Amino acid sequence: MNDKFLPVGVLRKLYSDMALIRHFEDKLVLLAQEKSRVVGMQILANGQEAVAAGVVNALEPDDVIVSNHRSHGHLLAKGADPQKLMAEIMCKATGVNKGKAGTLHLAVPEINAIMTSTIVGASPPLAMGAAFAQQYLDRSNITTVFFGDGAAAEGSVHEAMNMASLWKLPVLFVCENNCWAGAQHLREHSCVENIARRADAYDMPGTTVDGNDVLAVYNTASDMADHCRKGKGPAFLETRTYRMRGHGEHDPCHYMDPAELEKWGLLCPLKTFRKYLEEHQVLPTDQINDIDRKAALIVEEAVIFGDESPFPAAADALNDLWIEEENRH
Amino acid sequence: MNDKFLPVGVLRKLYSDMALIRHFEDKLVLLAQEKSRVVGMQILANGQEAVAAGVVNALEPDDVIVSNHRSHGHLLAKGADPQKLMAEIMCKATGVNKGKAGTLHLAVPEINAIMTSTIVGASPPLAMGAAFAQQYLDRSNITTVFFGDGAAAEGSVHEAMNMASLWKLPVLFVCENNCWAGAQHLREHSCVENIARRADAYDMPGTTVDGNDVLAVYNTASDMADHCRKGKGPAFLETRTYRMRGHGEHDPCHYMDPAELEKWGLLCPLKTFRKYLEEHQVLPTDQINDIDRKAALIVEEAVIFGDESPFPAAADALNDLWIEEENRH
Amino acid sequence: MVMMSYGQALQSALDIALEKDANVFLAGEGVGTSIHVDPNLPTHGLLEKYGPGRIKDTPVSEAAIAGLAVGASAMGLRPVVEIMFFPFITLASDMLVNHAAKLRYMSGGKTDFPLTVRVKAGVNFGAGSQHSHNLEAWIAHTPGLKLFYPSNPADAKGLLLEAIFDPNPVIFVEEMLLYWMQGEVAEGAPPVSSGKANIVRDGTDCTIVTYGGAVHTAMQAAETLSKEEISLDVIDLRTLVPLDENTMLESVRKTGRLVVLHDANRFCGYGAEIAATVAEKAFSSLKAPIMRVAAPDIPVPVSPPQEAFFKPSPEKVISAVRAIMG
Amino acid sequence: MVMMSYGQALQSALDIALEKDANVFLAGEGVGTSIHVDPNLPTHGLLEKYGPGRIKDTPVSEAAIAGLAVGASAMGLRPVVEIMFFPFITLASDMLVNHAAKLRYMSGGKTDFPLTVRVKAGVNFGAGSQHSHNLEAWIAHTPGLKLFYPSNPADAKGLLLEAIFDPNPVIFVEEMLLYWMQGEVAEGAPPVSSGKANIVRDGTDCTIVTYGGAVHTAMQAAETLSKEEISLDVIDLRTLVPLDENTMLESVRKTGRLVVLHDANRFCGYGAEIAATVAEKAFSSLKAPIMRVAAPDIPVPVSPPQEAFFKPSPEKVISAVRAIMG
Ligand SMILES: Cc1ncc(C[n+]2csc(CCOP(=O)(O)OP(=O)(O)O)c2C)c(N)n1
Ligand SMILES: Cc1ncc(C[n+]2csc(CCOP(=O)(O)OP(=O)(O)O)c2C)c(N)n1
Ligand SMILES: [Mg+2]
Ligand SMILES: [Mg+2]
Repeated sequence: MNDKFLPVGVLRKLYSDMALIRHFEDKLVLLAQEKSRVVGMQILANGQEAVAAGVVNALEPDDVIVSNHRSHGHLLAKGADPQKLMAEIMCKATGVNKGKAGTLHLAVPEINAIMTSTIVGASPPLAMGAAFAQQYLDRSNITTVFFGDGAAAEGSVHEAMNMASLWKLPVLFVCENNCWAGAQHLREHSCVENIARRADAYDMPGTTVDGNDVLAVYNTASDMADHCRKGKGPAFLETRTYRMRGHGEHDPCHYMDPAELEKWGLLCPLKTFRKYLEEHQVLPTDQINDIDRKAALIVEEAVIFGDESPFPAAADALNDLWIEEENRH
Repeated sequence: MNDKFLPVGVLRKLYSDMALIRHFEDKLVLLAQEKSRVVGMQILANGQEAVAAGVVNALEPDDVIVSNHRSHGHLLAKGADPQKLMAEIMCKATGVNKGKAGTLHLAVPEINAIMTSTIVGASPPLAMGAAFAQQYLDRSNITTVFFGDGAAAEGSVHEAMNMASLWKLPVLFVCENNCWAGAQHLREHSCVENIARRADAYDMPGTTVDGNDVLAVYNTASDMADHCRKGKGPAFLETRTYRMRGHGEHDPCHYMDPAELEKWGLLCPLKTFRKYLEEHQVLPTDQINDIDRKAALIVEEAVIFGDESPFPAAADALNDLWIEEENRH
Repeated sequence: MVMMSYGQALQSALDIALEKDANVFLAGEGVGTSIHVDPNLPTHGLLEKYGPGRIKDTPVSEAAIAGLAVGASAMGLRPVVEIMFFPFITLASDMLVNHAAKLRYMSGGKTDFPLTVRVKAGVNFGAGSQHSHNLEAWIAHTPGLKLFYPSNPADAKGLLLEAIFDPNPVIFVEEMLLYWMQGEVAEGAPPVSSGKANIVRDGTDCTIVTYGGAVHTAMQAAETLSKEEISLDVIDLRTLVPLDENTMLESVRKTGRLVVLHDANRFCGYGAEIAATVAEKAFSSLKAPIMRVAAPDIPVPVSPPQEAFFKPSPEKVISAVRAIMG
Repeated sequence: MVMMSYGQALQSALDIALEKDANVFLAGEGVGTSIHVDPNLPTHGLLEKYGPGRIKDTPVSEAAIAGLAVGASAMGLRPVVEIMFFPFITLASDMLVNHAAKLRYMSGGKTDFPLTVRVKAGVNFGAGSQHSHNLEAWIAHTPGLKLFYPSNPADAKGLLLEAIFDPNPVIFVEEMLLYWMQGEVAEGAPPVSSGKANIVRDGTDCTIVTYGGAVHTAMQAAETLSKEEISLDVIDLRTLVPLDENTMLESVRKTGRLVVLHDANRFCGYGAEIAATVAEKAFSSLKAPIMRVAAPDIPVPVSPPQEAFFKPSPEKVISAVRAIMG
């Protein structure tokens, strides 16, 4: 796995992020079962933690990410405050977006997670626009966008890839291929098994990696981020992984093949990485357990913060649409 | 050129179609210079005649075509009545569409040219839908769609290609790469030089042929039509050609490189094919001249028919939106 | 007559149409296999009955789904496609507006497009404005598209059959919150004509013109006001295109007052058309200003108090009526 | 003051904005190199002056063009993108409606989108309904988007500058037929405030509310009617969102009569909102039914007699006024 000999600090950070994401979302699984505890569909990334952690840790803090409906992991890895994130998922006034985003549209510009769209396929053109600004302003940053295998069928993704390649924009396209788009299996919605096959059609490098292997994700994402950062244009990273729960927490998964689920269950990215850390004596078991405990604690505190926070006032619904003070010319 | 030894009848038909298209559109060049003789932009395919003739002659009469804003050639090759076509271009009541289509939206269902859209990129999804019907109804026909290199940047084209490939629909995608999308050269609007490179991304066969060589177009289109007809799914044919006039007749072509234009002028598909027919003694020169004369005559008659036809009544504008008599269940 | 839910009524209409006409097929994201198992959902069970040749799960490609409908209908099929939620209709809007609506006209009547697009509407799911955004006014402003929007199980069934067998393109809006609403529905295929509004409550003091889920808001308001001896004439338009002008105008001529109600945003909403039509054609009967009760001009919020604030309530209808009862 | 055309006024606004703020850039199909050479076209000559880094010719990808604007504006740039013709806005509508309009709101005010989308409108080019289709009512019905629609060179310049430096997303409609219209325009950057209608003719008998190219239709009608001693108050709204309700209501309170005029289709058009607002807020001043003069509810035809039939004429305005002058 770690053939590039990454420093322990990086490995620890990768595991910590994955642990936090898993604990955070496992908690949401429980909260979603209670009426009125969280608002709206809970769309979780159980099984996909290595993608969020691996890609985001390969980025600079000033790099931008644009996410989609399955965003909690991306945002936590990028450094979003778990308390304000949880409060937002509960639609509370103390949430990152004052309760106006909810779980699906989280925007955390303070950590350069400038936009999240739940319109499938919309994130890539948004990211392309952000990357255009980076190039225009001569910044050395890149924009990374997360989208699914399902999203790859939306025309907007292709328009964005063509424009990004044509103008050599610093966009890292990350397709989280988790084998599902809602209740449609990859083979039912895509004419190709590996979405990275599309990269060549836009004259950009494209690679498919094991999305459950956080080091493979991290290393490839690092190389690709470097490519983008050097002004060589966009790159396309497909991460093969699996959606271990339903599309959302309201989904009974009746259409999923238990054997396939079981197969991927054995490939759990956290278990695999923990085993690696232990076997290679990167981290002793008790330190790993500490990381897990700490993650659990952070999540508990986030839930308390969220629970204790008030909902926004009803009439505040009228605010935030327009910027009132105008920047006069 | 003719390494497949096509019958003389086919070769004659190919030349006749090309001659008719050239004469028809050369006449439109002149008409467009006169005020009020034809209506709207005249978007012509001078230099691209081999694509229309080569592809359409590779089809069965019951095969369907869906065309775009540069459609006259496709429709003439498919067998549209030149008089009614010219009358329609003049927006006359006797036109194929009662003067409601004009030059840009010609629909001639009697020859299975069911739709034309001037929304760039819209024809491929429409064609995909028509091909779905052919598959659904278990017909042995295919649908061929014409679109440009510019159109290849529209997301709808990609959505259509994915769906067509996924469902193995009988669509022949014909990308007429004429090096231009309006005033933007291919290299300014596309990140790849050959659009056929996209075919693999949708797991369908794709080939780029010399679009000025009518036999190359015809032969490849025949093979691909065969592929589609046999239920093997869609295919992608890119024809490299050149737009020898402006985007439309109102375009002074100030942005075009005279050297590039001259280079392609030498490759005129009609001249090349005429030379072939003469050199290989397929048709004696006087027969070829006869074909040209006949084409000129047909066009003259079409113009007279159009000129003598009345405009539709103003209030007839209110008709044809809805089908009134309802097919009750 | 049998009792069934709005969702089952839709399902029954789809079932009848599929049974009756081999040219009817369904397509959309999850219309075959869904992430939901609720038997009240319109497409539940149809894949099992009709198979994947006629019930087509599609990729996530709204433009292609609409293009499929336009292209297949031009060839004589009767596609019934689904665009999952109303805001996603933006992605299909070129196909619907520039093609489904216009191509017959521009062909001089030669090519027909007997397609139906089912789309789900609704506020109050906590899903936010990328899932909840009522755009019926967009469709209504597009000549060439019909627009049906049933408020109860009987109409849901009748109008969906009407839509599918209408030779013109129809956008069919389903009110998600009503999927579980029970009501009496005729067996077989009871035709409900398009362009025929339903007077769901007879009254004399003020007319309420509304449609879809808001009909129930109006009925609650009417119930409350009846206790104060204010009697409302409540009109459920059922089809927004074509609009039954006569029923509406007759009612206003009788009551002299009009409140228009819908869940969509107020500014340039469908209610503006109703008000404008009445202000022209029944002006002399009007005794008071025409009021509109609609959502404020903001995106649909996600948080529960703000979502509730957004949605027009019976109370807001009551205030509007009281304001013009003078 | 200098005389210039509407197109040159737009060009001058773009030039000033590009000069003044390095974060302003232009993008669209042919905004740099165009198939036209007419100096009256808004983007003429700007590529030569500002270079391809700031004047971006794009692929034919309307969703990506709009996405470029949304994404780049979120990063602090001020994109001015062009969607060539109004019906093509359908292809950009997801980006504009579900993103430009909503993302600031949903971010709780954290992310801003100071973008401008220029779009060309116009009937009478013989290009047909896939090129000509006035959809301003769609935009106006989308909370979060401003909508400007100037009728003359001075407003064209002032409002385009206003749009570009507005911190909110603005859809800016250009009336193509007016590109060659001459008028006096202030030098420099004269601000024209949004939300401030223009009373282009003062009258006492009937109010005409209109905007864009139709302002000139109204003025012709007013000229003719003045010979019969009927005096029209003609209001050019200039910005449709925000709407200057007061100017309009004051006029109707003065005249007691209202005719709304626009080139878009009548049903659910922007005019319905004007009529509905007046029917609520100036009801007691109204002496006659509110009339709307608009295009019939069909796609824009191509053939000359039918296109002329489609477009609202001064004669139709005159008939409407006469009908309510009683
Ligand atoms: C434009 C659009 N169409 C449909 C949907 C409904 N929808 C939400 S998620 C989803 C599946 C997306 O699959 P994928 O892109 O693979 O992401 P995943 O859910 O697997 O993470 C669909 C169809 C949507 N939100 N937006
Ligand atoms: C959706 C859309 N965007 C823009 C246009 C304007 N337009 C008409 S033709 C054209 C260029 C198309 O280029 P291509 O597809 O290569 O076809 P060609 O004109 O070269 O035959 C453009 C941009 C349009 N008609 N539709
Ligand atoms: Mg997926
Ligand atoms: Mg081209």
